[in-house]
Amino acid sequence: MLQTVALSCLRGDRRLFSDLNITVQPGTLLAVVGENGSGKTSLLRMLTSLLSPEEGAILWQGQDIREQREQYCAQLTYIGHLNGIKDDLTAMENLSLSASLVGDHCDGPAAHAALEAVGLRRQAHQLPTKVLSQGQKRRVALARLWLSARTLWLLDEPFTSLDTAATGLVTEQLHAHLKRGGIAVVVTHQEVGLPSGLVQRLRMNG
Amino acid sequence: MYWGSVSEFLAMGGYGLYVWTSFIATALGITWEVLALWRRRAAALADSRGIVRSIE
Amino acid sequence: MNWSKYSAPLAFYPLAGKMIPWFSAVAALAIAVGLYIGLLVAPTDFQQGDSYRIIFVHVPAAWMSMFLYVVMAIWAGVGMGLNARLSFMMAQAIAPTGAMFTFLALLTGAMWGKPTWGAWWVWDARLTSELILLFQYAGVMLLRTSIDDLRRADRASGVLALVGVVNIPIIYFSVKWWNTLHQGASVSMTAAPKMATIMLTAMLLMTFGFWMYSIAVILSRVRCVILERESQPAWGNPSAAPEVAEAR
Amino acid sequence: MNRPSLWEALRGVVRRDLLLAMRRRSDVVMSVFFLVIVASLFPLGVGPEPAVLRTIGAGVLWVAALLACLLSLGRVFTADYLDGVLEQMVLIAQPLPVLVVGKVFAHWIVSGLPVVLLSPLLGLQFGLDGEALGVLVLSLLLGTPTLSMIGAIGAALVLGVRGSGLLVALLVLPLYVPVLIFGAGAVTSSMAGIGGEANLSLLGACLVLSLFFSPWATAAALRIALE
Repeated sequence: MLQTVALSCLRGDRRLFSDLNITVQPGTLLAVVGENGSGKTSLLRMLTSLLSPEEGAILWQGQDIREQREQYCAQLTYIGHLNGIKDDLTAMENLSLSASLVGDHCDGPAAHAALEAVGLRRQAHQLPTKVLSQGQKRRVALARLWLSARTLWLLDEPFTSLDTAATGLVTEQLHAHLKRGGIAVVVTHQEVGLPSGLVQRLRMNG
Repeated sequence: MYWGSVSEFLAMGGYGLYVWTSFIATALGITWEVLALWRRRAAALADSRGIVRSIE
Repeated sequence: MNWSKYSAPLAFYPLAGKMIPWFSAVAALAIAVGLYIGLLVAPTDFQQGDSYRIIFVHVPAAWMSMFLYVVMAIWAGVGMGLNARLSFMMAQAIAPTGAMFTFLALLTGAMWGKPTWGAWWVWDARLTSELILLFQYAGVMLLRTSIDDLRRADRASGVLALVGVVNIPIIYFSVKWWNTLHQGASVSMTAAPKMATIMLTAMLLMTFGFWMYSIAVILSRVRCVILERESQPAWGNPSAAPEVAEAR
Repeated sequence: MNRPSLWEALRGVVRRDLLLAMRRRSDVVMSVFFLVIVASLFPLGVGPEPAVLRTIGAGVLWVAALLACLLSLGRVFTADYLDGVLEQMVLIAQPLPVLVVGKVFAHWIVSGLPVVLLSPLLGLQFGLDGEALGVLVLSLLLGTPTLSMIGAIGAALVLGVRGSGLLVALLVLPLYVPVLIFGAGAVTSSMAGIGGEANLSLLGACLVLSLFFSPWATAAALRIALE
């Protein structure tokens, strides 16, 4: 269970939000929507522990995440609006390196399977990612979701530059994650195509 | 009083140039800092939109 | 640790305002008496002649420059430990005064060195570490001004200040070692081994005066910093809390 | 729990950076080339007298190594910061200072080690003889990792800051002074017949000190930069 308690956020001298209380239960997804600059990404970065809250706290299983940073990090997969992939490495290298760095199990066949699951054909696997299109790079980043057995997924605009087919694939993977009892927080400006019972919406006002 | 005359005092036993440069430089540094702070304060007050009245 | 975050700077502002005149008055008095004793009463040093009188500004400036750097680093460390904004503001306010004293110490050091050693500059351990100290002050201030986000600027320059505190003694001892190795002019700034009481009195008075002056100036600057920061637009008007719509 | 062992994470960090360096070999070649050019310019400026060159040789090579290290500092974190790899690294469930050591080690392999390997050749240009050459190599071997460790603090502090290339030089050069003094001092004292051991052991002490402190400072600076 992921909770925020009286959370507030200050960027520069601008107060983005204050007194935010949300609870995300296992098996549900929190969709954070709102206009640009309303603090969606800041909230997500706070949930990753990258950004420390000005006031309030974030609780994971009832305990402040600042007191259990490493255990908490071991249970989350974060995909930011930056892809976190290296242009000079191939899709395969990127995926297997980033997965093994965080400790996800990843051998060659598993990496191939993940890339194919996200809709990247075999020919693209051994190409340096700098020759791939924006949408393909996004797919390489999102392929980590197929290797991640972690409880908490934090995704910042996962559907950006994805086509309809890939959006569908990622949504299905999210659905499977929730059915396993996982938790997801997704910052997005479009609807998440999941059954409404699984989705909780948080609208941020600028 | 140690010195016999003003000119003796200013000459500093032949080291007047070094001694007075040091003391005057220090005085200038302090004066400059105080003046700069004065102006910074004036500028900050002008921009503060009355916040001072509310806290003082 | 919420106690000091919003209230402290604004509560400190009037308090600082009340303290400034007192510290200024004490500073003026101590410096005036120190100058009187140092320039008019104290006798000529039989070894160095009257050039020794430079130490009445040089030594206090050098002491203040090092002392202020350590104090700045402590404030920055406290700021990072307690997440206290006022601490960072103090660190920010100390840097320019410290840098000025460092510069004065170097300048007066050169003025003292020319008649004493016959050279404006020697690679003495104290002078060299003082020069590096000036660079470090410059680095801390430059880093602060190059970062737009205030919170990040505070913390980044704080880390640099703390790293610098470790560096200065290492530099001092390394240059000292280096000098003995080269067997060059074994020079020391405290050439007078047994300083007459009257000279010592003048020097301590000047140091005390500089110290009080620093406090007055730093308090005054921290007031400016508080004003500049607190009067930023959109400060203190939080937008409405986000609405939560359950299971739409 | 999905948690890499510390060793795995450390090895992964080093492996990725070395792999990237292999893909972009021109970067490595450039900083080595820079070192050679700077070292070769000095005799042209000072004059060819062997006695003069021998006395300034150690200092010049050390300053050149320091500048080469400084030039390569931008590569430690900047690219990772821009493409989001850095924030993923910070979120690895292992202590960040240890991962920082991995990054710095990879940086040293790519930018420091070539300097160490090349230094005897450059030393010959300055007329350094057998024992002095050995001390030069040894001093660089002990000193360049320290330069990388200290430089990483500066590189992390200026991430995403405008004019960061010049700023990092201003921040880091004052911190390099002791290493420069001991490094060049080791060579000159061995040439003077005093033996370079004292300076070398001080260099070693600097290395140990920087290994202890700099990863913490760098990790703190990285977290600050990513906020």
